[in-house]
Amino acid sequence: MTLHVDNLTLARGGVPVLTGVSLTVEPGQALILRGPNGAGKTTLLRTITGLQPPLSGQITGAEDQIAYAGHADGLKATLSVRENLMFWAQVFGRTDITAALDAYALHPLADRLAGTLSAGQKRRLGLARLLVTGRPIWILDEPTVSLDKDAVAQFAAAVRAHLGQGGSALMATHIDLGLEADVLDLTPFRAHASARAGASDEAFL
Amino acid sequence: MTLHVDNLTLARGGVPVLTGVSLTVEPGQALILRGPNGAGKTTLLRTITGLQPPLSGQITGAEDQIAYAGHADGLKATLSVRENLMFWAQVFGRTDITAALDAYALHPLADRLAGTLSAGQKRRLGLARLLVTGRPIWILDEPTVSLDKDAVAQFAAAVRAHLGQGGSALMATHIDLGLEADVLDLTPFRAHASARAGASDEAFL
Amino acid sequence: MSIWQYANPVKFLALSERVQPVLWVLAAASVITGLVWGFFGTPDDYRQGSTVKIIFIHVPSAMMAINAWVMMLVTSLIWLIRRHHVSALAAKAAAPVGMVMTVIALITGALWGQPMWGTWWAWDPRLTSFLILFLFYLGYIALWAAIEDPDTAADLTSILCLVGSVFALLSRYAVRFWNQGLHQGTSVPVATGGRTVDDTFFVPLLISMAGFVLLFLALVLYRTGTEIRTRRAAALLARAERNL
Amino acid sequence: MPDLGKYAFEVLSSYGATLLLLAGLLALTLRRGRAARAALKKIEAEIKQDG
Amino acid sequence: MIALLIRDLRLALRAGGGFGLGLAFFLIVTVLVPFSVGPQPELLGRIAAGVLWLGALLACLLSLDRLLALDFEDGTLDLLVTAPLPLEAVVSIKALAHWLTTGLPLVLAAPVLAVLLNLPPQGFAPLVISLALGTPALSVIGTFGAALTVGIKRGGLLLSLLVLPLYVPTLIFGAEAARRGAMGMQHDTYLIMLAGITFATIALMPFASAAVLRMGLR
Amino acid sequence: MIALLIRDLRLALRAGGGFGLGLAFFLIVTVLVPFSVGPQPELLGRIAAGVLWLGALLACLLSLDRLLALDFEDGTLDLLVTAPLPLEAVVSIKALAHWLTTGLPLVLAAPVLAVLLNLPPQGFAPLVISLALGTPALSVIGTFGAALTVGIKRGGLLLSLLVLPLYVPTLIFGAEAARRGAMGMQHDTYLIMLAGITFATIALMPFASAAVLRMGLR
Ligand code: HEM
Ligand SMILES: Nc1ncnc2c1ncn2[C@@H]1O[C@H](COP(=O)(O)OP(=O)(O)OP(=O)(O)O)[C@@H](O)[C@H]1O
Ligand SMILES: Nc1ncnc2c1ncn2[C@@H]1O[C@H](COP(=O)(O)OP(=O)(O)OP(=O)(O)O)[C@@H](O)[C@H]1O
Ligand SMILES: [Mg+2]
Ligand SMILES: [Mg+2]
Repeated sequence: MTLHVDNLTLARGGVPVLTGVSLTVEPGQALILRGPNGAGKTTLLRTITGLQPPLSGQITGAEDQIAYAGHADGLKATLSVRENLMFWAQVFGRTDITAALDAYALHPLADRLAGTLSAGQKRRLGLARLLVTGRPIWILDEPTVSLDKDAVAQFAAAVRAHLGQGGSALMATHIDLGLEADVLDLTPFRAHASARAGASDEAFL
Repeated sequence: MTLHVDNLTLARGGVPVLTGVSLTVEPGQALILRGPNGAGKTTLLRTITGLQPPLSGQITGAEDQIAYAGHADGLKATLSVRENLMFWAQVFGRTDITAALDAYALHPLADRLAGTLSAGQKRRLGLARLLVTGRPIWILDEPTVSLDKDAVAQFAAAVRAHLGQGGSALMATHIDLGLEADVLDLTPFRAHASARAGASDEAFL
Repeated sequence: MSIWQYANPVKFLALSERVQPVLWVLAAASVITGLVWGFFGTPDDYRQGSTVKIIFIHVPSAMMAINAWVMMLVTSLIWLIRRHHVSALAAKAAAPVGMVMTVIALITGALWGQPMWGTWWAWDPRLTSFLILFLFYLGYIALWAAIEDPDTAADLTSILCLVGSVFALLSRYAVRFWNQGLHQGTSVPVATGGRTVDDTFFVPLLISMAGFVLLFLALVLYRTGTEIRTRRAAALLARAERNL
Repeated sequence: MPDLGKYAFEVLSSYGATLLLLAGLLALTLRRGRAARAALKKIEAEIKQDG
Repeated sequence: MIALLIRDLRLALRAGGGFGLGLAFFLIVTVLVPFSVGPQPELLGRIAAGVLWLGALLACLLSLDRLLALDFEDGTLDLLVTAPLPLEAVVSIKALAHWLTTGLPLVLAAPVLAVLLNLPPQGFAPLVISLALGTPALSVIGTFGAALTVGIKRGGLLLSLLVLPLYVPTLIFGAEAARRGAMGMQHDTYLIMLAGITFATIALMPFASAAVLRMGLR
Repeated sequence: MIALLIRDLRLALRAGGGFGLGLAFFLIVTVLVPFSVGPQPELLGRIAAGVLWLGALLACLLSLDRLLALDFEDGTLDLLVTAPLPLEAVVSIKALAHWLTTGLPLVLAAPVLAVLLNLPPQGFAPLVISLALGTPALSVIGTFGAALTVGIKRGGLLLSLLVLPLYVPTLIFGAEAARRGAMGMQHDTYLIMLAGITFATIALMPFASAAVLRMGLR
């Protein structure tokens, strides 16, 4: 599935943040979004995922194809690691979680409650969740926050394997992931204060 | 103020995590803690800050000297950036926040509500809080999470200035901060399963 | 040799394992004797008719409901001061038993109230303070269940038990101020030795009371053992994981 | 069986409810106790195996 | 969907999950009423049916704020929106789980607490029937309220404020049925109305809840 | 300390801060009572004082869960523990802020709502005085409960369960004073008792709350 984003304009809090963003992610391709803090990476990713509507522009190929991992991991502190993964697997109509446990070396932690994991261990679990969705397009917002070197390598391996199977990935990050991937800098798309981009408060300008 | 930590043993969830940790942080010195996910960095920093008691060992020079910044930033979403900083300044008996706003280039955001900041902007505000405490010892847990390159540089500059004024800093991080600092790897101190370190559940073994 | 050596869970387990068989036999024997004697071997009271037989359950369970809380208060204090795990776990183990005793006293009291006072329930001070005691048990058990870390749970529940005891006394006093009641005064004053109950009822009542005490002790010992084993299993498991 | 007169319901249900509650408590206690014993045995055995 | 239901029930039963707390609150409100209005049995008997209905409503209300807010905070809701489940089904399941863990226990406990408040014997059946018919509506309407307030930090009390007016029709028919039953009066019409409300809300509310939830997550 | 008080008040006044929601809840409970027990004025007059006390108590209770939990979640509490303020002072200030934003408005609103419930005229003064004396105790005891449940996700209902029995003495003396006042009976002893409870809790509870908070944050 190819993800096409065409001439997208986004607002946050009523103010246009990015204008005219176009990008394409082919199967097997990874695309990394860069941009300073507040550039609108999170906003763009959430829009592509369908969590908020764009002001204008087209997104095609996203419907029911996307697995999203944002700043929050969607884990329940009182369920064990295994139960958390199992739940998400079932939601996506699957039952096998061993591959996900393997990929992030979670076997020793499988029966721990998610609430008792360290920051990095939680994050590993959050990333493992992607593997049980079976979705081809991964949308990742700063995936490697709190991860140590080994875990970053596990993550890179998981992404590579995913790309190898015809999946694709779109991610925002500030640090180097050790992945061979295309990079898109969002700075040129930042909206100017005067831009009339169709934000909902423009009627008042 | 010199921070001395002597032969500290720590537990998390009743299980010893680190044993025999000793370290010293002199005024003007920065010390970086390293260790894989789950090594016990967060636990160590919280213990030194006084948020949880150690199993054994001594901590001297910490009393009322420490400014702590953990995974959570202690910000109120419905207060503006300025109000947030002002509150913490007053709690520590100070009133001037311009230096803090300067250091992290927060002036343009000063009247925004903290809840409407992006992840990295929030983090900058959280770090700016350290500057209004006037405390000499900074204890930082993964301070640069979600920061972009510019902000990391601002952070490094703030730390350098702090050290230059006789302050000190102890921080845990997985990435390179571009700071000239000593590094302590926690891996050798990791507790073995059989260790009898005085953990409270040892009575049951 | 001080008794504190039994504060070590392993030593405690060994001791309680030895004591328990005797205790269970005694408890069963006296509960059964007391209740069977009370049920089959006592005449009807001339005023209360056969309902007097309820006394053999009602009074011992009411007594144990209060005593269990007192025991939890003492063990909580020991935990807070000397930090002996067995003490905290004993308090945890006793709470559900105390709650069941409270429920039994409430139910038998209600069933007794219907023929005697013409109502299942009245907002009499004694009854009311018992209901409040039930609420304290509920809250205490819920707090134990809600906190992940066992030591923190022990600390917080201990303080709840202390503060709760003060407020329970206060409520008892307040409730008495609020409503004079129907319930009869105590008829087995241990201190003075005088009593208003006939001997035919008194002996089986005493046996039944002793039975409830023994049953409580046996249950608490057994349940404390269970708690200790659970903690031990968790401790071993946590360490085993660390090895991997 | 003694003759309980018109209060048979009250007396019998008092005894009945009490026995039921005590039996319930006992059963729960024993079940949890057994489970804890078994779990502990298993873990101890596993740990011995691992050395 | 079954997975979601099972997970919700399991979470409710876990430590801190809140199962039984609605029940406890119901009990406590019932117990406090005599303290506040005084212990006269005759007075208590007159207000018993109403107090129990009000207590059940408040207990439902208070457990609403964990219905969606927890899932929102830890990001689960974002992920569920992108999962291959219709959002209408998600909110229905959540309402069902809420009813199973809160409403049903209340229905079962009501007769016991009615004894404490001296409810006349003929009032027991109407009370239980009206609660059994009415509490599902409370859960479904409550889910709508929870969806409305999902992005708001500690929206608990705001949630109460929004939901309470929506609860009024259910409360009126339910409490009136129970009260008339307790006084030995005819009350079938009220029960039928109550059933009507319940079925209508179960059929329609999930669409409103899902729509509101989609907007709130933006 | 002043800074903390001002911040708490300011937060309460901000959007979603919860100021006025306690009041709204109080209002709504009062309004729902006639729906549930039926509209007879004589009956309402008899239970008015009690209902208002119970409503005030519930409104206080429901606002407790935001007292410390919000500060815990965003890490503020960790930072306050390391700040140069004794924790006892912090919890006292928090209780004071809670009273100012919840208890005080309730006291002021009570006479208005009493009209709705047909409270006899001589009952107004005792009601207001008893609420003014009693609500501070509710805030202070509530802070203890909030400290106990601070680490527990959505401890809201558990908090109610723990706090309600602790509220019983305050409720009994307060409601009894108001009720006797409404019936034109002597009620000074009750007010004195109530004042005693309030002063004792204000003096002692902060120590228990601070101790519990330290343990909970570990
Ligand atoms: C739900 C209702 C009731 C409750 C919660 C209740 C509670 C209690 C309590 C707490 C005691 C005190 C035991 C002690 O101090 O050692 C007690 C004793 C007693 N109750 Fe009740 N009671 C209830 C109903 C009744 C009724 C209806 C009767 C009979 C008319 C009754 C008769 C007695 C007697 C004879 C004693 C023994 C007094 C003594 O020997 O100390 N109770 N009950
Ligand atoms: N709720 C909000 N209301 C108003 N403005 C907001 C809101 N959330 C974010 N913004 C603003 O929108 C812009 C884009 O934010 P976004 O979170 O997308 O940035 P980002 O690129 O993800 O930054 P970071 O690298 O810091 O995570 C920022 O300038 C931010 O301040
Ligand atoms: N609440 C808890 N109960 C039991 N064990 C815990 C708890 N919190 C953390 N742990 C365990 O304690 C160990 C140390 O955790 P800590 O958070 O200190 O690690 P860390 O070095 O900060 O890791 P990270 O780099 O991932 O943040 C980990 O193995 C973790 O799984
Ligand atoms: Mg972002
Ligand atoms: Mg950490």
